[in-house]
Amino acid sequence: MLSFIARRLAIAIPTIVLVSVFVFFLQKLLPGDPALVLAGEERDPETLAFIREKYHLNEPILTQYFYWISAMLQGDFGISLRTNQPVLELIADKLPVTIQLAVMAMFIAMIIGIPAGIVSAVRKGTAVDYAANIIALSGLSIPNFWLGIMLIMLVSVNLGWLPASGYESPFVDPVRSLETMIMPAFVLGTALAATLMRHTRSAMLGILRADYVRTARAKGLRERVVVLKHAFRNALLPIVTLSALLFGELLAGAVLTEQIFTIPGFGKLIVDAVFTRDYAVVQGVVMCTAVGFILMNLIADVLYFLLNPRMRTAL
Amino acid sequence: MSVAGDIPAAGSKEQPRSGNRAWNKLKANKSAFVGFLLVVFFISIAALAPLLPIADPTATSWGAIRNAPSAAHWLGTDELGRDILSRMIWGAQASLLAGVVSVLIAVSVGVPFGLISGYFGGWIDQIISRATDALLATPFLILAIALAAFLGPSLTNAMIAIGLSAMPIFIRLTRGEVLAVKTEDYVEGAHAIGLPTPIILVRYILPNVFAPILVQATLTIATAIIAEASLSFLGLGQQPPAPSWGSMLNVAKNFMTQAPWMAMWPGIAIFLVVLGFNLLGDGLRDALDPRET
Amino acid sequence: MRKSLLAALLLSASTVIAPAMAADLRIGLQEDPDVLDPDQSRTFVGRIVYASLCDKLVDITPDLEIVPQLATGWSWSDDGLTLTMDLREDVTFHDGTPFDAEAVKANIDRSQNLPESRRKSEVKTIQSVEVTGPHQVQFKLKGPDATLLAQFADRSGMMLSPTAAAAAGVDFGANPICSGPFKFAERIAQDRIVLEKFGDYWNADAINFDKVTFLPIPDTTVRLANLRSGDLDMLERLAATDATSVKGDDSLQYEEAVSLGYQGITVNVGNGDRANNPVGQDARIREAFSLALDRDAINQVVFEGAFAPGNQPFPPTSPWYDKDHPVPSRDVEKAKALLKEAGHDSLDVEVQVANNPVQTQLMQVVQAMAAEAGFNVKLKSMEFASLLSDQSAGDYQASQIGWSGRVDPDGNIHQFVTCEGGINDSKYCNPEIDALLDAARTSTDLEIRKEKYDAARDILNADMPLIYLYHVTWIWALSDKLEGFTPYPDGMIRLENVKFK
Amino acid sequence: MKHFAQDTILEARGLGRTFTRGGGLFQQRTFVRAVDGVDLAVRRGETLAIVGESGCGKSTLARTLVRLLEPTKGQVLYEGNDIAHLPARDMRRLRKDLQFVFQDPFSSLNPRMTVGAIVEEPLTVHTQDNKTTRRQKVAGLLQRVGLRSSMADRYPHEFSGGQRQRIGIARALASDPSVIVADEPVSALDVSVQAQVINLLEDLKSEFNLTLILIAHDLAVIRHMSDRVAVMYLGEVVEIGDTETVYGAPRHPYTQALMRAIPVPAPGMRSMHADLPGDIPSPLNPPSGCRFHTRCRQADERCGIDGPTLETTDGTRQVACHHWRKVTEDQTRQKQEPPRSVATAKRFSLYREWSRKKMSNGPSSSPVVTTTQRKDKNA
Amino acid sequence: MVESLEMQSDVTAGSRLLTVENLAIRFKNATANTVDGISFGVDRGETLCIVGESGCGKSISALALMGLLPMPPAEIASGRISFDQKDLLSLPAKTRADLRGDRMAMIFQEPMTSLNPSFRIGDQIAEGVLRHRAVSPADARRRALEMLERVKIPAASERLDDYSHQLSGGMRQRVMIAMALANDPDLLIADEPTTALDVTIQAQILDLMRTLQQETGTALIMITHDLGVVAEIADQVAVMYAGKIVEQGPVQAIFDDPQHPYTIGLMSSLPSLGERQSRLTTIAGMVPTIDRMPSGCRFAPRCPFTTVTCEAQAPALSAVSDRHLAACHLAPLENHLAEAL
Repeated sequence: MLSFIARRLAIAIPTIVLVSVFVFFLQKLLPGDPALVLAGEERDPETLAFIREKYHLNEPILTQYFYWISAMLQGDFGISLRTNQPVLELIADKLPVTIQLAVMAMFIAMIIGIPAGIVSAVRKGTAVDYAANIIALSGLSIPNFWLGIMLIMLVSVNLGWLPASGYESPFVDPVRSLETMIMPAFVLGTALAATLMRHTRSAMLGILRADYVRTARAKGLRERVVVLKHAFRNALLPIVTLSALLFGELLAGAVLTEQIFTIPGFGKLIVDAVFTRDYAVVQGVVMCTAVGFILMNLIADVLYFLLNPRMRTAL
Repeated sequence: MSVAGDIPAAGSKEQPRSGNRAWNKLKANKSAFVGFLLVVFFISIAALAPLLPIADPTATSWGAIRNAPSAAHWLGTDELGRDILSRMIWGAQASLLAGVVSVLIAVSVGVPFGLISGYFGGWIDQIISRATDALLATPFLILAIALAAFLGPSLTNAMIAIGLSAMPIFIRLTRGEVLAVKTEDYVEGAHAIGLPTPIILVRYILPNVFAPILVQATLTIATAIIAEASLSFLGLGQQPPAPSWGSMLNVAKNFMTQAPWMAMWPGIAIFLVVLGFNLLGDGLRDALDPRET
Repeated sequence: MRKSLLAALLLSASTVIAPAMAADLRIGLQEDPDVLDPDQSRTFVGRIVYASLCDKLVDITPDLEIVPQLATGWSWSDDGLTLTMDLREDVTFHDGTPFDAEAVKANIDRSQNLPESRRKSEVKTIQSVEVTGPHQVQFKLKGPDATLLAQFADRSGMMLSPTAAAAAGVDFGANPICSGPFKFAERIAQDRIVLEKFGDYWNADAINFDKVTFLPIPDTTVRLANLRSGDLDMLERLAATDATSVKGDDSLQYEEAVSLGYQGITVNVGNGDRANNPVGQDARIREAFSLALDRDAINQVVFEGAFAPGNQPFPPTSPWYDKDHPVPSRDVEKAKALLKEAGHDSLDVEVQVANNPVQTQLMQVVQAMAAEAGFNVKLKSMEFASLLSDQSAGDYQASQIGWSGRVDPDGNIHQFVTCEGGINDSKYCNPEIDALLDAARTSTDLEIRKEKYDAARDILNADMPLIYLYHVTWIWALSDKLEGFTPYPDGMIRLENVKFK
Repeated sequence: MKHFAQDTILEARGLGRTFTRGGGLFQQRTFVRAVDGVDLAVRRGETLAIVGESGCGKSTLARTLVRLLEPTKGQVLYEGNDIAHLPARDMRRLRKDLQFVFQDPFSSLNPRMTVGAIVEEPLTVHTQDNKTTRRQKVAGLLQRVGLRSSMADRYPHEFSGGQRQRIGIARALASDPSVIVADEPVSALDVSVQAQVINLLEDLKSEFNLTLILIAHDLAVIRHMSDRVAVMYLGEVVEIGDTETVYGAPRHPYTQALMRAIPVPAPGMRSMHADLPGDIPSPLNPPSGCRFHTRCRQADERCGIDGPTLETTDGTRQVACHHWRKVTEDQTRQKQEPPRSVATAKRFSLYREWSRKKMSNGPSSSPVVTTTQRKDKNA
Repeated sequence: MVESLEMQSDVTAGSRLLTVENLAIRFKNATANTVDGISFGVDRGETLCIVGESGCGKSISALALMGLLPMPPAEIASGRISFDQKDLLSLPAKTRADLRGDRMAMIFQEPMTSLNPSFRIGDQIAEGVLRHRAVSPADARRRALEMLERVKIPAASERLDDYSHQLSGGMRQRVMIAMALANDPDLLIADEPTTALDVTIQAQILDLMRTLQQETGTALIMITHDLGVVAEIADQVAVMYAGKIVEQGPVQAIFDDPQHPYTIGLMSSLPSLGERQSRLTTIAGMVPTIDRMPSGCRFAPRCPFTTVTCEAQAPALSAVSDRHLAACHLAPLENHLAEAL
C-alpha cells in the first residue's frame, strides 16, 4: 500500500513540475505590465522602476522562474502584488471556503445523482429512466453562471429567502454559513448530480447485466437486496473513484459560481488575480489547485485500491 | 469441396452499411433525434441569419432602450435599443462557431498526440502523458481565461483558448482508445500481413478510435459553447458590437431587475443548443456502440 | 422588510433581540481594496475604507473647501514656500502612540522615502518637515505648491502610527494603525474588512457605530439585492440604471454627488508611431469626433441621465469649470464639414476600451453616433491591464479611459497634458500649456489659478488631445434606517454623525 | 500415416518468450515465462498441432514462431534463416510467406474496412499487382473460401462467425504464403460451422501446398486435422510425435490424462473419474523441476528438482518425462465410438450422401464456385 | 455407470418433478418466437440434457424455468411450467423468488464472472442459506463451510474468506455448485457449467456434479452444446434447434438411434476419435435468425432431405419408440428415403 502510494506520488512529481512550468510561463505571456497596474493611477516612474526591481519583473523569464520555484520549494509562495498579503495566507483563508462549497455541492450531487442513477438503471427504458436522463442532461446543459444569476434573481431578489452573496464560516455562524452556501452549492451540485447520475446509471446498467447479479437472483434474493447489495456494492467502485475526481475538479471548477455569488474562495481569488495580473497569487493558487487535483486523483486511486478486493488481496 | 454453405439464405436482401446503420439507430433514438433537430435548428438559423427578415443586430435605437418583448421586438430590446431577437440569431453564429471550431482545434491537436502516445508508448508516451496530466490538473476555465487574456479578447482567440484547453481531454481519450485497440486481433492481423506502421495507424487504429472521439467531440462542443459563453461573460469572448450569447448575458446581468428578459433569452438559447449537442452526443454514443444493437 | 428565511425563523424562535445593540454597519463596496497602507495603496475603493480608518491632516467639505481635521489651523508664508500647521493635541493612534509633530514628520518621510510608496509625486515638493513645537510643524517646500493642502486631504495627509509603521515597514498594510474613528479588526481578502470603534477617538461623540464591515460585492445587482434583503446597510456606486428603482423604494434612501473625476477618450497625438494618423495629427478631426457625440444622449442611454455630461476635466458644477466652453451640443453637420475640411469623407478610428459591460456599452453608443458623422469606429476591447500598458507604450490610436479625480484641479489636468506629465499617454506637448499649468499649481491665489486654467482650456479645447465625455456621479443607496449621511464629491463615506434611527 | 518430404520449413531453437507484468502501479514486477526453451521443427507440407490447456503458452508459441511477438530468447529459423533477429523491414517482407489465422472471428477483422479491402491489403503490400488484378484476385479468393465475390463491399459485422473465419482465411491466403499458423481457428464456432471450416482448411492446405501450424485445445479436432502433435504444459513441450502414435499410446503422464479426459459423444465412453487432480499451477509461479510434477501420479523426488528434457523414445516421438519408460502404454485405450446399428449407420450414410448431393446441385443462392482440382488426402 | 443410474432411477422413478408444456418465449418486436412451444418433463433425481448450438433457445428456456428471464424484453408467449405440482407461471414474483435458490437452483457457464467480486465466497454461500432458512448467521456460515468441503475444495475453511478472484476457474465453479446446492434443492439447472473450463478440469466438475447428484437425489437439467458431455451425464436428452425440440429421448436412444436429420448432422459434424475420416460431414448453411425464421420445419433450409411438406408444415414431435420422440416428417429416414431413392 505504502509503496503503491509512493509510486503514485513519484508520477505526480513530474506532473507538478510541468504544471509549475505551464503556470509560470503562461501567465508571463499575459499581456499588460503588472507594474503599471501596481503603480497606481499616477504611475510615478520611480515607483514603476522600483516595483519592476522588487518583483524581478525586468529580469529574464528563466531567472524569474528560478526565483519563484526556489522560493516555492522553501515554502515561500510570495506575496500578493495587490494586497501585500502572503499568498500562503490567502490560500489558507480561501481553501476552507472552497472546500466547504465543494463538500456541500458534492453532498447535494450525491444525494440526488446516485439514487436517481440507480432508479433509472433499474427502470431502464421506462418513463422514469427517460425523465431522469432528460433532467440530468438538462442539468449538464444549463450554464452554471446563468443558473446562478437566475437563482439570485428569484430566490434572493424576488423572494428574499436567501442572501444573494457573501460567506460566513460554519464555525462562526453555522446557520448563516448554510444560508449563504446553499444556493451556490446547489448550482454546482446540479451539474455534478447529472454527471454522477449518468455514471451511476451506466455502471449499474453494466453491473445489472453481470453474471453475478443473475447468480444473486438465482439465490432467490429480494430484488432490493440484489440491486442495493450485490449490484450497487460493485457500482460503488467507479462511483467513489469518480466522486473523488469530481471533487478535485470542484476545487478549481467553482470559478464562475464563486464569482457570481461573491464567495471568497479559490475561484474568485484566481480570476481576480488573473485580471489584476497578481502574478504571485495566480501562480500560487493554480499550483495549489493542481496539487489538490492531483491529490484527489491519488485519493481516487487509493479508494479504488481499498474498495477493490482484487487489488487489496493482490498485496 | 466446401461450398458456401453459410451464405445468408435471403442473400438478396442487402444489409445496411455501418454508416447507415448508425444513422438509423440515431433516428430511432427519440431523444437523440430531438437533439439532432435542436442542433440543426440552431445551425440553420445561424447560417440563414443574413437572409432572415430581421433587424440589423447592431442597429441602435436610443428611443427603444430595454423595451420589454412586444410585437415590434418579439424578444425585447437591449441596453442600446437593439433588437434582441436578431442579436440572438446572429449570436448563434458566434456560439456555434466557438463550439465547433474550438473542438476542431482540440481534436486536430489532441488526437495526433494521443495516437503517438498510445501507439508508441515508452518515453514519448511518458512525456505526453505527464504534460497531459499537468494540463488537466490546471483548471479548464483558468487555462482558458489565461490563454484568452494572453491572446487578447476576441472570438477567435477565445476559440483558440478553449480549443487548447480542451485538447488534453482528447489526448487522454485517444491514448486510452489506442491502447485498447492496439491489442485487438485485427491490429495484430495487420502486423501479420506485414503492414508498415503508418498504414496501421491510419487504416486500423484511427478509424477504430474515431467513434468515441466523435462522441466526445460532440459532447465537448456542448462544453465549449458554455466555455465561450463563460469567457464572453467575463468579457474575453466576442467583442462588441457583434453579438454573442455570452456577451449578451454579460451585459444583461447588470439589468437583471430592470430587464430580466435580456438574461432570459441567451440563457435559454445556450441551454437548448447545449442540450441539443448533449442529446446528440449521447445518441451517437449509443448508435456507434457496436455492443448495443 | 425582507429577512432571510432562516434568520426569520431564528428570530421568531428566540425572543426579540434588543435592536438597539445592532450598531454594526455593513457597507457594500464595488471592489476589494488593495493593500491597506495609505502610502502604498492605489485604489479608489481603498480610500473609502481609510475614511473610517485613518484621519488626515485636513479634510474637505462637500463644497471642496479645505477644513481642519488633525490639523487645527495652518498658514502659508508669503513666498509660498513654508506651510505652518498646528496640530490637534488630544489625538492618539489606535496603538496608543500619541499624535504629535514628530509623527507628522515621520509620516511625510515615509511617504517620500518608503521604496514602495505610491505617494512620492504627491509630496515631492516638500523639501523638509520642521518640528517647531510638540504640536506644530512647518513644511518647507522646494517651490510654491498650491496643491499641497489638497494632497493632505487625501492619502498623503493620512497619519499612520509612527511606531507601528516603523515596526511593520512594508507590511504595515496587514495591520494598519492610524488615528481614525475606527480601528482595524480583520481582513479576509475579497470577503470583508472589519473595523471596530476606536474608544479614544478625539471626535468619538460623532461616531455611532461599534463596528463597520466593508464587503466587496462587485456585481451591482447582487450588491443591491443584499441591501434590499438587509444584509447591507448601505452601498457605494449604485449602478446608474438602478437609480430609478432605488428612488422608488420606500425602504431605501438615494444619495448622489457628482464626482471630481471624468471619463473621456485619450487620443494618441504624439506617443510613438501610432500617433501618425489623421486623428492624432489633425485637431479638426478630433473636434469633429467630439461634435458628433451627443453627450446628453449618452448620459441618458447609458446612465439613465444620472451622470453629468462634460467636456472638461472638471464637472460643470465645479468652480474650476470654464463656462466659456459649455458642453457642446451635437452638430453632425459641422462634424462632417470639419472632417471634409481635413480631407476625409469618412475615417477609420480604433478606440480601445476596457472590457467591462458599462464601458463597452458607452463606446458602442459613441461608435453609433460617430458613424453618422463619417467615423468608422472600431472598438478594441481589452482587459484593463493590457489597455494600460498599450496606452503607456503608445500602442494605441485612441483609448477610452477616465480619472477618479482629485480635490485640487491640478490633479485632474497637469500630469495629463504637460510635456513631462507622468500620465501623459497622449504625449501632447505644448510649452504654452506647460507654462500656464505650472503657474496655476504654484499660486495660492484662487483667482489667478482660475485664470490660468481658463487660458489653458482655450488652447486645449482647440487642440483636444483628450475628448471629455462625462463625469461619474457617485451614487449611494442606504437603508432607511440610517440617517445623517452626507454625500461628498470625492466619493468617500464619512461616518461622522451617521447613525441608525 | 503419411510421409512428407522431410525437410524442415520452420524451426524453433530454444525459443522462449517472457512477459513482464506489473512494474505498474499495483503490482510487483513479475515475469511470466509463457514459452520456455521450446525446440520444434515443422516439416514442409505437414500439419503440426500444438495442444494444451489454457495458459500453457501455445498461443504465445504460435505468435513467437512468426514473430508477431518478439522472442525473448532462442531462434526461429525459416528456410534455415533466423527470423527472430531480422530487421523490421525485412521481416515485413517475409510476412508474405508466414501468415496467421486468428481465433476470434469477431475481433480479427478491422470493423471499419470492407471485406474486399481486408482481403486485398496483403496483395497491396506484397505484390506489384494493379488495382484490377487485385480486385480479380480478391473475388477469386472470396469464392475460394465459399463466399460470393459480391460480398466484397460489405463490412465484417454483416457476416456470421463462420463467414468471418472464412474471410480471415482468405486474407491469410492472399499473399500466397507457404506457412499458415492458425490459432484456435474453429474453437469459437458452433459444431456444424466448425466442421465446414475444418473442411475448408484441409482443402486449402492441399490445394495451396501449405504448411499448417494448428493451435487448438479440442483434441478431436486435432486428431482429425494434424499429422503431428506437440503437447504443451506450462510453457514447455512435454510430448511430440505423430498424431496416431501420441493418441494411440501417449507416453507423457500429462498427455495420458488429457487423452482420458476427452469427452466422447457416446454414452459411457469416458471414465467417469477424473484422474488428473488439482488445478493448473499459475504460470506466474511455475513449479520447480518438472512443471507437471504437482499433479503427476508418477512423480518422485527427482521430478520436483530436475526438469526433464525431450527424449526421443520410439521413432520420431519425443517425451519429456523421467519416467516415460515406467509409464505403461496400455493405461490408455484408443477412444472410439461403439459401432452403430445397421439402421443408424444407414441414416448417417444417407445424410452424408444427400448432403453432398444437395451441395453439388447448389442451393439457389449459392455462388458460382470455381471448380478447383482437389486432391483427396487419403484417396 | 449404467448400473448406478438405473439404481437411482429405481429410487425415484415415476415421480415427476417438473413439467414444461408448450412453452413459448418471444422477445419484444420479434417476428417469431425465440423458444417455440417446447414440452418436456424431469423426474426427481433424473438428469435431462438440453443440447443444441448457440442461439437455439436452450439457455433462454433455462432462465425462464428459473424465472430469471428479463421481462421485458422477453415475454412468455404461452405454455405452462409446473414444478412440484405448482404452476410456476401463475405464482406471484415473491413466491417464485422464495422457490429460487431453495427448491430450484442454477449454475452458470462463466465461473469467472458468476461470483460477486466484492463479497467473500463464504458470505455468498451463506447468504442463500440465510435467505431461505431460519438459521443464525453462524449456522449459515457453518453450512457454507460444509458445502465447500462437499464440493472438495481443499482447505475449505481458509477458502471461506477468499474473494472469487483468488480462486481458479474450476474452484469457482465448485463454489457455484456449493452455493446452488446449499439448500438441498429438488432441481438444479446447470447452463453450460463446463464449457469455459479446460478439459481436465471439465472432467473433474462433471465427476463432482454426478457424485453430488447421486448423494442428494437432486434432479438436474444440464444445458450444453457438447455431445460428449451429454453422453456422459444425461439420462434423458432433448435436442433443440432454432427454438424447438427436434428430438427427445433417453440418452442411449438418442446416440444409438438418432432420428432427426439435425441430430444426425450434428453427430456427423464431430471429428471422430476413432477412424480418421477424410472429410467431415457438415450441416450446410447456418441457423436462421429470428427475423428469417422459416414457416414450416425450422430445419428445412439446411436439411438435405427437405420436401415440399417440410417447407409448408412444421412437424410435430411424435413418438418413434417408447419415450423417444422426433419432430421430422421423414422419421425414420431409412423408411421414407428408401422409397424416394
